[in-house]
Amino acid sequence: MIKKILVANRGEIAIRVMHSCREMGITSVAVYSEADRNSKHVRMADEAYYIGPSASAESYLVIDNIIEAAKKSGADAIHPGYGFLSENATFSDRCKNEGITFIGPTSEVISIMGDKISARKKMVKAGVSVVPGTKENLVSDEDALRVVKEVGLPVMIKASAGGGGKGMRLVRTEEEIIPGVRAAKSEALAGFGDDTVYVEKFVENPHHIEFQILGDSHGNAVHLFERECSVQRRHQKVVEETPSPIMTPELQAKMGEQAVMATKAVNYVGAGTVEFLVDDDLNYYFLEMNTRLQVEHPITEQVTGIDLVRAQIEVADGKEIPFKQEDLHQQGHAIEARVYAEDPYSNFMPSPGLIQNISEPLGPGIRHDGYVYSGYTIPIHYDPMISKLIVWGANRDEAIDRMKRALYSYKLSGIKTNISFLSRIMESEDFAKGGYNTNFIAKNEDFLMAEREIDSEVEDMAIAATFLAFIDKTGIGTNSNKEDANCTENEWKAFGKRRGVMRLY
Amino acid sequence: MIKKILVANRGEIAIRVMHSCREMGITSVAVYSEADRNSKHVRMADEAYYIGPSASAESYLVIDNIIEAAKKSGADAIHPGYGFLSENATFSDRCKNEGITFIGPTSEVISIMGDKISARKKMVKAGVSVVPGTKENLVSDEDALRVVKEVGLPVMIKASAGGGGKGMRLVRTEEEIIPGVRAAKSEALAGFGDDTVYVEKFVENPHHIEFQILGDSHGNAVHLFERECSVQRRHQKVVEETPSPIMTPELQAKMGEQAVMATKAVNYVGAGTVEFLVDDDLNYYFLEMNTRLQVEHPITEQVTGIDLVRAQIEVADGKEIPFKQEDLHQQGHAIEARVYAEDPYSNFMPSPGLIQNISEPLGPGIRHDGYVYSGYTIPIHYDPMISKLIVWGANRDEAIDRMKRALYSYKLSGIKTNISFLSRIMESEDFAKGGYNTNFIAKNEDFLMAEREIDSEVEDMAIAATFLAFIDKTGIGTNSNKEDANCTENEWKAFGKRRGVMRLY
Amino acid sequence: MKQMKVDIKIGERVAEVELLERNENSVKISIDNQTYEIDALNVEPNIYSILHNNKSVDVEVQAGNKAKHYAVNIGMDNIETQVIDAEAKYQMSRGNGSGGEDDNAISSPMPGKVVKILVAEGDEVKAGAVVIIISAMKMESEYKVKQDRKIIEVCVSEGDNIDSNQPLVIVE
Amino acid sequence: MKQMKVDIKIGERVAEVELLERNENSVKISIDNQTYEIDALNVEPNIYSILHNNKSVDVEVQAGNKAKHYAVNIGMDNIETQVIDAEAKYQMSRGNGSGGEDDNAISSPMPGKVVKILVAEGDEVKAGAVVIIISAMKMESEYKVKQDRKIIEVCVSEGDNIDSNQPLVIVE
Repeated sequence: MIKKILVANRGEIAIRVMHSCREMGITSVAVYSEADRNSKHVRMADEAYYIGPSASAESYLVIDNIIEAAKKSGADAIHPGYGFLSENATFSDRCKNEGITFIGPTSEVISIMGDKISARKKMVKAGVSVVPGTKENLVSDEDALRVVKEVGLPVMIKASAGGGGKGMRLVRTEEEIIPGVRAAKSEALAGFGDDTVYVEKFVENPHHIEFQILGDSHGNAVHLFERECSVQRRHQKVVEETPSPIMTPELQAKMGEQAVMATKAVNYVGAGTVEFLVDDDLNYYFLEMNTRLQVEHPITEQVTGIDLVRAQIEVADGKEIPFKQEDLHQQGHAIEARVYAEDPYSNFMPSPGLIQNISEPLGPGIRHDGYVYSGYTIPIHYDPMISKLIVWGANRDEAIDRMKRALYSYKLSGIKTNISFLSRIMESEDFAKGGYNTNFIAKNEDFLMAEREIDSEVEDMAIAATFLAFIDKTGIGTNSNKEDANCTENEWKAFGKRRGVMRLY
Repeated sequence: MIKKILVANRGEIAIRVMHSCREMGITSVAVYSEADRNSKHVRMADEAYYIGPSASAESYLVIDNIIEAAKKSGADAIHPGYGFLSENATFSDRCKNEGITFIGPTSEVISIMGDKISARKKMVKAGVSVVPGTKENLVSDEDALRVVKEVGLPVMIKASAGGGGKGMRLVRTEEEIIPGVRAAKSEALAGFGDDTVYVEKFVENPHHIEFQILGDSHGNAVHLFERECSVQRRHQKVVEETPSPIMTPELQAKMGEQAVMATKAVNYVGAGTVEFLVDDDLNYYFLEMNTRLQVEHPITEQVTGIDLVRAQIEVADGKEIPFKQEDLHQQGHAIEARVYAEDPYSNFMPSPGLIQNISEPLGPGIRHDGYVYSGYTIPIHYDPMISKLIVWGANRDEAIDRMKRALYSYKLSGIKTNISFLSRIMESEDFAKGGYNTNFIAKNEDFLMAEREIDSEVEDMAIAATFLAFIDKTGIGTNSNKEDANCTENEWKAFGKRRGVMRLY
Repeated sequence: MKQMKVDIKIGERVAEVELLERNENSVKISIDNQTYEIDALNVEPNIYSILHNNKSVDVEVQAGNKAKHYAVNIGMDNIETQVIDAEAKYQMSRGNGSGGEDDNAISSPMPGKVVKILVAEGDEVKAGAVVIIISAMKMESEYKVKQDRKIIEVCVSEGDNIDSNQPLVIVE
Repeated sequence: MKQMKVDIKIGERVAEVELLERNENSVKISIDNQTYEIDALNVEPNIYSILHNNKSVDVEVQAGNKAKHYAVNIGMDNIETQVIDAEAKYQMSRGNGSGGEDDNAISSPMPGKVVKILVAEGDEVKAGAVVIIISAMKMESEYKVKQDRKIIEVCVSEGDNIDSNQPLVIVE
C-alpha cells in the first residue's frame, strides 16, 4: 500500500498532488531546487529534499537526485506531475528497478506513445481513426496525383526523414500538387539527403479535443469525457472547457469508444489523455496520447466529480478503478483559465517578480489551483503559469458569467498577468457562440488585444489615488514630512495610523 | 426586470449575494454602518451608502435608512440576506409600498410563519406532521393522566401563556405526571397569572433536519433536499451536511413532499427552509419555517448545482422556477463548517480584532464564502462568524477527509478561531459514524475540548521560531541592534533583507 | 552580536535556548542542551518555513499581548511562548514580571463595550462578586473578583468601547 | 503641509492636481479644475477604497520601476501614472528627467538570465543589431539598438542573473 509519495515537481501541480495525498492519509515529500526553497510546495509538504541548483536541468530533471531523495525519505511511490520527467521512459523504468511505484504508465507505453510514428501505427492497428494518409513514397508525378486524390485535398506533403517544418508543403488545389511534391522532395533531399515524401490529410483550423482516460492493471479502462482545448496561443493552451461546445452525444460516444480502444491497445495503467483533431464537419483524427496528468484535468474533475489524482494513486497501487463507464456522467459545465505571469500587451513577455497583494475570488462554483503568495518572488527559471482558475456552472452561459466574475475578483499585483486578456476571451462573441477552433486567438486578435477604453471618471480616480499614495508616502500634506530611505516610519504602523479612524473600540 | 439590487446586509452573505448579481449583470448596492466603511462588502459592491452608526439597531435594522439608500441609488430590489431585516414583515411590506421588490416572501407569509402557534395551525391544516400534543387545558389530575396517555410519554407540560422556559416541565414516567402538571400550573400561575397548561410530545435528542424549498409566483414549488444541522452549540449550528447520514430514499420522499405541501399552503414565493425534528426512529415533526436564505445554503448548492441566490432573484422578478422537481438530484456529499472568531478553549468567548496573515485552502472540492482580509479588524458589533468552508466530495468519507484538509490548510492569525475545534468534530468517531443528533457536542465534549497533545519536536520548533523572531526583531545576534519605537527600520524592507538569499536573480 | 542565550517559556516548561551559528537561513541552535541544525527561512512576515531532518513545517510567530510574549501557530497547534532574557529576569526579580501586574487590574482578554459597572471607587466587594459586564459580538461576559477586594479606581464608563487587556477596574 | 499641488501624467494627459481639504478619509481634491469630494480610505497597504458619488471602487497604487512612477490597478484596468512635482520638473529641466536616462543604457523590463552578449566594448554597431539576449521562463528575448551606436561598456557577463531595468550595455 502506498503510504508516502514523493512529488517530483514544483508549483501548482505539486500542491495539487499533495492535496489528494493529505486527504488519503498519505505522507507527501517535496523536492526543491535552490530557487524553490521558499516555494509553497516545499512549505505544504510533510517533508522536503534539496535536489540541486535552480536550472531544472540540474534539479527537477536529474533522475539520480530524485531517486536519491525518494530513497532517503523512504517514499514508496513517485508522482511526476506534468512536464519535467512525467513522460520520461527512462525515469519510469528506473523507478521500477529501484522498487518505487511510478505513478504513471510503464516505460514501454511511454516509449510507444511518445513517438508519433509508432503511436500512429499502434492506433491504426487498434482501429483508432488517425489523420488519413499513406506512407507510400511518391516517386512519380502520377503517383503524386493518384495518392493525393485518394486522400483528398487539402493535404500536407511531408518528408519521411523530416522534422521541424522542413520538407513540408501544404497543397490546397489540384494545380499545386505536382509543384508541391517536387518542392518538398528537393527540400527533403537538400535537408536530409533523402527525397522520400508521403501524403497526409491537412486538417484546416481543427478543433483540439482530448479525452481523459483511466486504465487499471486489471484490464479495465474508462474515459471521463472530453475537454475542448482549442483556445491556444503558439500551441500553448490558454482556456479549456468541458463539455466541448461542438460535442454531440453521438460524437462523444464514438470518440469516447476510440479513446478507450486506444487505452486498452497499450494496456494503459494510470490517467492519460487521448488527443484528437476534429474538423468543422466533426470528422475526428487521433493526434497523440499524453501519458500523464494534464494541466487542464480539473475541469474534468468538476463535471464528473472524480478526483483524478486519487484515482491515479489508487490504480498505481494495483487497485481496480472504483467506477464503471456507465457510472460516469458530465454534470454542468466547467471552464479553466490559465493565469500567466506575462504581459499580453508586450508580446506576452514573461513577467517574473515579487507578488505584492493577492486577493482570490470566493463563493460558489470557483476552484483555484495555484501556488504563489503575497511576498513570494516568482523565479525566472520555470514556467510562467501562476495558477488556474476553474469555474463550474449549471450550464455554459452560467460558467462563462462565473469566469468573468472570477477574473474580475482575482487581484494579483506587483507583476504583469494575462488576467485582462483572459477576460477578453470570455467577453468575445466568438467564444460565447462556442463554435471556435484553434484559429480562435488569431481570428479574434483585434478584439482580444484592443486597449480597454478607460472611463474618464475611472481615470480621475486613478489620478486621485496616485496623488494620495504620493502624499501619504512622502508625508507631504500631513504634519510630519521627513523622509529617510534607511529610517522611514514602519510601513504597517503608518498604515495603521492612516486607518486609525476605523479602529472603533 | 431587476437591474439593481441593494443588499441590506453585511459580511459574507452580502458578498455572496453580490457574486450572483455580478454574474447576472445586475448592479449591486451596499449599505454600511460606521464600523463597516472598510468592510469587504463595501469594497466589492458597485455602489455603497452610509446608513448610520455601528450598532445594528441604528443602521442595519433601521428600515427608513435602508429604504432611503434604495431610493437614492435607484435600486429596484432589496435582498435582505439572513438575520437583520430578513424576516421582518414590516420591512417586506414597506418595500412593497415603496415599489421596491423585496427578495423574499410577502409580509403576510412572514407573519404567519414567524409565529409558532399560527405556523403550527397552518401546517396542521395543510396536512403537515407537527409535534403531537393537544391545546386542551389540563384542569384536573384525571385530565392530565388521560391526555398524557393519549400523547404518549415522554411529554412536555407547557404553560399556554409561557415563554423562556418558565412553566415548563419534562415528564418521563407515569409517576411524574401529576406532580409535573401541578408544578407547571403553580409556576405558570406565579409567573403569568394564568395556570392554563397543555401537553406536547417531547422529542428526545432529535435530529435537526431542514428542507430547502423554492416557490414562484406561478404556483410552482419544489424542494432541494435536506440539510442535516444537528451539530449545534447553544442552538447555534456549527457544522451542516447534505445528504443527512440518517436519510433514506423513502423518508426523503415523504419529508420532501411535506416541505412542498408547507410551501404551497402559504403560496410561498422565494427560497425558504422547512425545519423538522426527527427522532431516532425516523419520526419527523414540523418545527418551523425560515422565510429567508439560510447560512448553510451553500451545501445545497454544491450537491444540486443550483445557484439559490440566482433562483431567488429570478422568482422575485416574477419568473417561473427554471427546473422541475424531477430535474433535481443530489450528487455527492457536501459539508459546511462555520469559522468563528472565538476561543473554544475559553468558553467560546468572541475574539474580534486585527487579522494578520490569511492563507485560504485551494484545490478540488473546496468553496470558501468569507469576507475578511489581512489587515482587516473584525468589529465588535456584529456576529463573530468569519467565513464558511464548504467542501464537496464524491461520497461522505471523501467529503470529511477534504474538510479535514481544508481546515488544516486554512490559516488565519491575529485572532482566536474555532478552526481546531471544527477539525476535532471531523476527527470524532461519532461524526464519522454519522448517526449523531443534537446531543452531539454535549456527548463528545471531552473529545472535542481535549487539549491537543503537542509533539516534543513540534514544541522545540515553536521554541526555535520564537527565538528567531525575537532576535530578528530586536536585531540581537545580527550586526545592527538599535531599536527605536518611532523609527524602526521598515518592516518589509527588513523582511526583504532577511530573505535576501532567495532573490536569485 | 550582543546576547545569544535566553530562556523561553512554553507551558510549564522553561527551555534554555542558545544560538550557536547562523548563516542566512542555516541555523544551529541549542534547546535544553540538544543541538538542532535547522533551515529556517523567513518566508513571509512573521512566518518561518523550517526544515529539520527534512521535515517541513511552517511556524508563525505573532507578537502577543505583552512584550516578549508570542502566539505561535504550527499546523493545528496554537502555542503561547515567552522570551525571558536578562531584562525580563531583572524585571521579574523586582516583582514587575509577567503575571504580576494583572492581579490588581481587572481587564478583558477581548475588545468590546462596557455594558454595566457594578462597583464604585471605594467599594469593598466580596470574593466572586461581579464587577463589570462587557459585551462583544452579541455575547456578554461578567468579570468578577477572585478574593475580597477594595475598589481603588474605575477607569471606564458604561457605553465605552474598550481594547483587549486595557485596565478597567483597579482593585487593592 | 509643504506642497499640495502637483502634475500627474496618465497616458498623454498631464493633469493638475491639488489637495483642497483632507480630514481623515474625507478628501476634497481638484483635478484639472474639477473638484471631487471623495471618501478615500487606505484599507490595505497600497490600496485605497474610494467612494465617489456613492460609487465604490478599490484602487491599488504600486510603486513603479522609477521614482514617482506608479502602477495603478482599478477593476480590470492597469494604468501607469507619474507624479511630476517641483523636484521632478527641476530634474527634467536639467535633462535628467524621466525617459532620458534610458537612451544610452540597454536594459530588460523583466528579470532574467543573460544568454548571449553579441558586442564588446568599443564595437560600432548598426541600427537594429542585436546586442544582448536575455532568457526568462523558457522564453528568450533579443535586445537591439535603434540607431547606429558605439558600445561604451558591457556591464554583465553571459550566465549572469539580472534584475529588471538594470543597465546591461551602455551605448554612446
